[in-house]
Amino acid sequence: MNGLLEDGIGLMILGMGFVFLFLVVLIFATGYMSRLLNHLFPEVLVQKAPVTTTRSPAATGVDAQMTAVITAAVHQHRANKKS
Amino acid sequence: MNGLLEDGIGLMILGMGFVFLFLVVLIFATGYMSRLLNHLFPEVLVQKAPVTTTRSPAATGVDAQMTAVITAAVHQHRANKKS
Amino acid sequence: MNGLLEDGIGLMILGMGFVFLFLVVLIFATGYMSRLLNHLFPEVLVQKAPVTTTRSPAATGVDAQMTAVITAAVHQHRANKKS
Amino acid sequence: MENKLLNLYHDTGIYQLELGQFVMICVGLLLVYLAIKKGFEPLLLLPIGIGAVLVNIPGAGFMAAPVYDAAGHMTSPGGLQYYIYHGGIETGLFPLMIFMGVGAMTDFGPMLANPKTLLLGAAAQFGIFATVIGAVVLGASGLMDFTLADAAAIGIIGGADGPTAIFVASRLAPDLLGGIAVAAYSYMALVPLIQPPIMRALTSKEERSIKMVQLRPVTKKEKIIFPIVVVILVAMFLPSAAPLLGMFCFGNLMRECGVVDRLSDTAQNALINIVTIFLGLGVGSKLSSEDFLNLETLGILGLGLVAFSIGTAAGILMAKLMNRFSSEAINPLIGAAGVSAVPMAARVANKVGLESNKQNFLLMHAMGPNVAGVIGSAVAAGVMLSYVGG
Amino acid sequence: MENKLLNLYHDTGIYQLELGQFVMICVGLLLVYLAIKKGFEPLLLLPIGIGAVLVNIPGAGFMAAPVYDAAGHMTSPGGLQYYIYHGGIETGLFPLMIFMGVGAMTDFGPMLANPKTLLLGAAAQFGIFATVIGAVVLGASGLMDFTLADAAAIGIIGGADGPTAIFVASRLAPDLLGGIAVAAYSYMALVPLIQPPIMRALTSKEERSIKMVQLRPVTKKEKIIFPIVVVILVAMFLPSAAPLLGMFCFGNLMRECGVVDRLSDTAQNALINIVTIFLGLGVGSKLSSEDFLNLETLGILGLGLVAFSIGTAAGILMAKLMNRFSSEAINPLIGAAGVSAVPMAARVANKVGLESNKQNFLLMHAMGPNVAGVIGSAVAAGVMLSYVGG
Amino acid sequence: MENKLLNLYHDTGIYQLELGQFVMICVGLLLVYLAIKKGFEPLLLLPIGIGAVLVNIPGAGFMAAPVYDAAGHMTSPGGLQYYIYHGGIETGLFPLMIFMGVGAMTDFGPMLANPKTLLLGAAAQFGIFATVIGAVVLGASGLMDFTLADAAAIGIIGGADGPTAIFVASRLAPDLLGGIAVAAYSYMALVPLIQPPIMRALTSKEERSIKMVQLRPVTKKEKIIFPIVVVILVAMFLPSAAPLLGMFCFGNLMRECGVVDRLSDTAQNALINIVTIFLGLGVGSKLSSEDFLNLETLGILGLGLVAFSIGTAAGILMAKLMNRFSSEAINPLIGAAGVSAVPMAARVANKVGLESNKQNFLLMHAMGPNVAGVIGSAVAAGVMLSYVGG
Ligand code: NA
Ligand code: NA
Ligand code: NA
Repeated sequence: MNGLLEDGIGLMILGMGFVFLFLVVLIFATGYMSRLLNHLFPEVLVQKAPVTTTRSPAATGVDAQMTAVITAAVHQHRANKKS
Repeated sequence: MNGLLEDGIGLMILGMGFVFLFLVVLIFATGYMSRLLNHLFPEVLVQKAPVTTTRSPAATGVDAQMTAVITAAVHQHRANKKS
Repeated sequence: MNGLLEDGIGLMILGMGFVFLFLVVLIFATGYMSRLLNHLFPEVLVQKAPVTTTRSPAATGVDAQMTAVITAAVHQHRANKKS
Repeated sequence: MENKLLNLYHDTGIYQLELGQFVMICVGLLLVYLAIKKGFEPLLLLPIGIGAVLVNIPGAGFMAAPVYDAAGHMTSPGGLQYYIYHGGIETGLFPLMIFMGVGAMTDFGPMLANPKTLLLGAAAQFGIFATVIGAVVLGASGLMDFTLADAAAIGIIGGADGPTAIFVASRLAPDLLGGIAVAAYSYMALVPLIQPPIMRALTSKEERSIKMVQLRPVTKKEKIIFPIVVVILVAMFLPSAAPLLGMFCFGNLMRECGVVDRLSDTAQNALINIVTIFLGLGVGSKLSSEDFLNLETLGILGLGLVAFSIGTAAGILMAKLMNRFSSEAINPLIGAAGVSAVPMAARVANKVGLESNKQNFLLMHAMGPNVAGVIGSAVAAGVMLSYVGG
Repeated sequence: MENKLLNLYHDTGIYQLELGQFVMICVGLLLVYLAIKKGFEPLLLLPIGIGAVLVNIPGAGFMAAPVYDAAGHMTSPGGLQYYIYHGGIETGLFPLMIFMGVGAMTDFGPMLANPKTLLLGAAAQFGIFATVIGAVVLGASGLMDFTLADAAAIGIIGGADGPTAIFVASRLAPDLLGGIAVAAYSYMALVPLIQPPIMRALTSKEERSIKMVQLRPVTKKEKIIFPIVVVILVAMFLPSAAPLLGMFCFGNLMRECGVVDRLSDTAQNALINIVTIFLGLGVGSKLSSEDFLNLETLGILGLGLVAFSIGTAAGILMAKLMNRFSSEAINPLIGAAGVSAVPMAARVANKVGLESNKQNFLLMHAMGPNVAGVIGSAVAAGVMLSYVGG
Repeated sequence: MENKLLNLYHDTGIYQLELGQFVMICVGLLLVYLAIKKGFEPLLLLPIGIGAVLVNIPGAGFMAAPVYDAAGHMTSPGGLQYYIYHGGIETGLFPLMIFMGVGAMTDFGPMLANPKTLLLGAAAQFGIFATVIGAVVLGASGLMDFTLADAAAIGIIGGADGPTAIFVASRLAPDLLGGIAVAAYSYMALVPLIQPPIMRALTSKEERSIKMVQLRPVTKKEKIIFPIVVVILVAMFLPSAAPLLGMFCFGNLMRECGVVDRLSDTAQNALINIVTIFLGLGVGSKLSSEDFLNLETLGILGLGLVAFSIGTAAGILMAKLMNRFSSEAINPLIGAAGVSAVPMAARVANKVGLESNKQNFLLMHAMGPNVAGVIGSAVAAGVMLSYVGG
């Protein structure tokens, strides 16, 4: 029974230790990676999150097809509104 | 051989009996459920069949995005038509 | 060892022979099929590649719904442009 | 070298093809033709037809079982249809997944607005059990080699519901699965030809012109609770129908509950489409010449037609009977929709109704018995599995 | 004939239903209610609830094992949930596929902009290990029958990450899988109720009002390299976490690399939806009365709640500790998001923050520790699998 | 406790990693780099690369076989790639499903408009068989350890068709599967580099400027009947090619028949994407150091390049030969598209053609031999499976 408790405490110490160790290493690795990348390729910034991945290709297709048409319609709308 | 025929007739009687029994019970259960629900929540009516479930989320996303734009365009269209 | 080489050469001869045989037969079969079909049903031509298959039904549904609306908007747009 | 050439020749279909295989390839191509050109339930009959062609190519090994050595390592892989059939059809997984998808596509609204129409869905199942008697008579007379299990599986064709028929046949009569599935889907496609004459014969023009009161609106809550009620009743009265109706109601609950739209959407699209492709290929694998080219298949096709016709008639007659006792008139044509064959049978009822009265739209009224018929034949399937298998 | 009728009666649920099954069906319906009406993680709890109902229908055979004769032919097919559980959950395939899909839906941008928040994701895992001690104490005291493996599996509830919990439980304590999965998803749904009081108790109004500096933009290249870095670190330091984190990073790489959008799209939609349906049904199959209706389940539910609370507190306290040593101030509320429960916990941090300062939007800042928590609990899972299983 | 710590250390990759595994992880990362940065067939090479990384993490158990006790209960679950490889690749299921999806994406219109181009697709398969001789010579000379089956599997790289190569290799030389798949996809990605010099060397500027007559329109009926004709010819002449070509034609029929668009759509999207993810991970599992880090892999890579080059040359020379006998001139550049590598090789033909004549668009003309090459290599695969396996 005491063995069980001991094992549990061992698991806690090892576990939290390892979690912290791993994530601290990851902090340094990530930071180093970012500095390295931003040093090597200074200007390439992500302008926007890649929204498109969550859309199906089909829907995107529709989007592409219609954008021109709708843009025209909206411009028209605005133009009329102003006048 | 006669055993087979007997079994078949038994299956028919039991089968049709059970089908009717089950569906009659279901009629009462359904009727009771509906009365109970409409008594407890009197006004909540489904205005329209849930058309959206048959659309993919992606397509719906497109829909949502475009509705405002298109509504504007259509209003515009109608306004122009009248004038 | 020599058996292996022999087998390889056998495979090459048989293989290329069979590939040519099969595709030559296919040329004749295809040609015959086309002539037969175009003779039996002379006018039915594919006007356009079946683009729709690559779209999801959902997207197509959106398309159908919107086409009328957008067509109207575009006609309107053009009409206004001319005037 | 000449040896190898001879081997290659011995491997060709020309050398190996047996007459039975040739006939079955033609049957497969006929199904493909009916699917494409005649629009016979193409989603199933096209894969079934191709599956029948592929399984009958001699030496192609589409149904070959994998071979393992003593240590359990695979020495020869199995064929595609072997894995599909044993993994998805023999286990019952594919029909159940299809049924879940069908549940997610089913709207019980019209039925909930008029629950009495469940009786029509019950009556139309008479086609199933009358056919069982027919098959049993053929078996008892020694004309054909049908056991009670075979008879039950053949009867289910009258349920006019593909996945239910495949599920029952895979459990009670796997050897007849090919014929039963082909008959079930073919007759479902033939509903517009089979039903109207029966409908006209059993009803007067006045009856066909009966206008029904407009359906009341059904609340979202009713639609959500209904599949749960069905599952509870199944659990209490007929657990053997629980696999079919449980998955059906699960699908329907995903559809109606409104909080898992992405799951419902997948159940209705990607998942059901994937399973349909494989289900068709797997069913087609049972269209081998040994299983299909015999007198029994003729019996199945004949009895299946009888089952449909009796089911249609029983639904109509039940509607006429109900008119004797009920104040709200029911157009007996919608009784024919009780066989299921969703939504074809409901459309046929609508069309025949319009012939008598151009303003009488029966479609929504017929959807009630139509979906009730799905429940009805699943219940009948449960009884059969319990009675025959237990 | 009477015999058969009696058989049919003996097959009904009314005759066979045991009290335990009845209670578990009610538990299943309760989960369905919570999913639909209360919005408790419906994507999982709805299928789990239905799965619990189905598996407890007596005689329906949803968990029946298939029977084969001596020649290897199936004489009786298995039940749907048998195939799902043994094919997808016992093997670990389904949780890993879900984890791949979650990876494809995760944006590490906010975390990469401020990697220090990884520490918050580490601290919040203290809930896991504190709970292990709790379970071990209950086990050592003889109050409940928990082994070290059970304790580890229960602790992982505090990871607030469904697939990780299911993966660990399926490996360390399959009998407790039902209770653990239900607890994990329920508490994730209850995050908006569980966390705020703890957050308010451990922070002052000034601390809750801390404005954080805007996150720097993160380049596409960083986002692409990051999952590869994680995989390499996992390979070097903790291979037992490689299944979970490997699939997670694979999904994330598909998302970010920009050249396999169609795969990423499928991993995020069709595939994860299909697997979610089956995962739910499979987890539900472990909600049998023998496995669930006992004192241990109460222990799991209680300890799970403790795990969440301690994890929340540890995250907050770590944030306060970091403020002592760091120049850039951290709002301690975002520490609570370190438990994962993506994205609910981050939203809660945002909401509680807005109570103190209407202009203080913490959402993006909280997303950092939030996704760090996913990595943290996967690492914790790896340690447990290595320590307990090895 | 120290014991456990030591265990944990012994579990780490740092402790366990062997040089071969390290090298293979680097190879996997190289494939990922080529996929993302260089656009080398990313849909396959990205999952293959990640699969190679994961399978070489020591102690992660991605290829671990499941362990069962005497009663058949699982005592230790298998790894993800174990299930994928043995379930989907060893059985041949995944390549066949991919081939069905490719069939559903293929338009045979340009080939039907000019069936003579099938000859170009035949000629280009010479690369396959010439390579077989090369491999056999290396084997017979004792330089490398290639059997006839190995040689055949290596030759199929010249077919420039991924699923065909994987299908053949999984049946004839599973140990070489990793190298063969990597070579096949890499060289398909390198088509724009490999082919143009050969194309320029074997043709004059006049030949490259040849304008071809516009393709006649092809009717829908022809497109529907064509896959059926192919299946019938395969059934008659080469049943061993029926799995590949049967599924390919089934997919194409779903595409063209117009009545099962929802199945065709799923075959082209959700299904092929799901299978592609798993196929890649499964192929990657064969990139272990034992299977990959040896002289044979160098042989495979070298011979694969030879196969591509000879196939390209054979296609071009056949086109020049046909110009001797035919009245309608053929631009020899489209002969190079006969290797398949759809649609890359056709685009390369178009591009090289434009260099000589800015107004000469060869793309549609090159699509004919391009898809003919798919049929050609499937036929070649069938001959090999029959000759070597039979
Ligand atoms: Na029915
Ligand atoms: Na976590
Ligand atoms: Na080729």
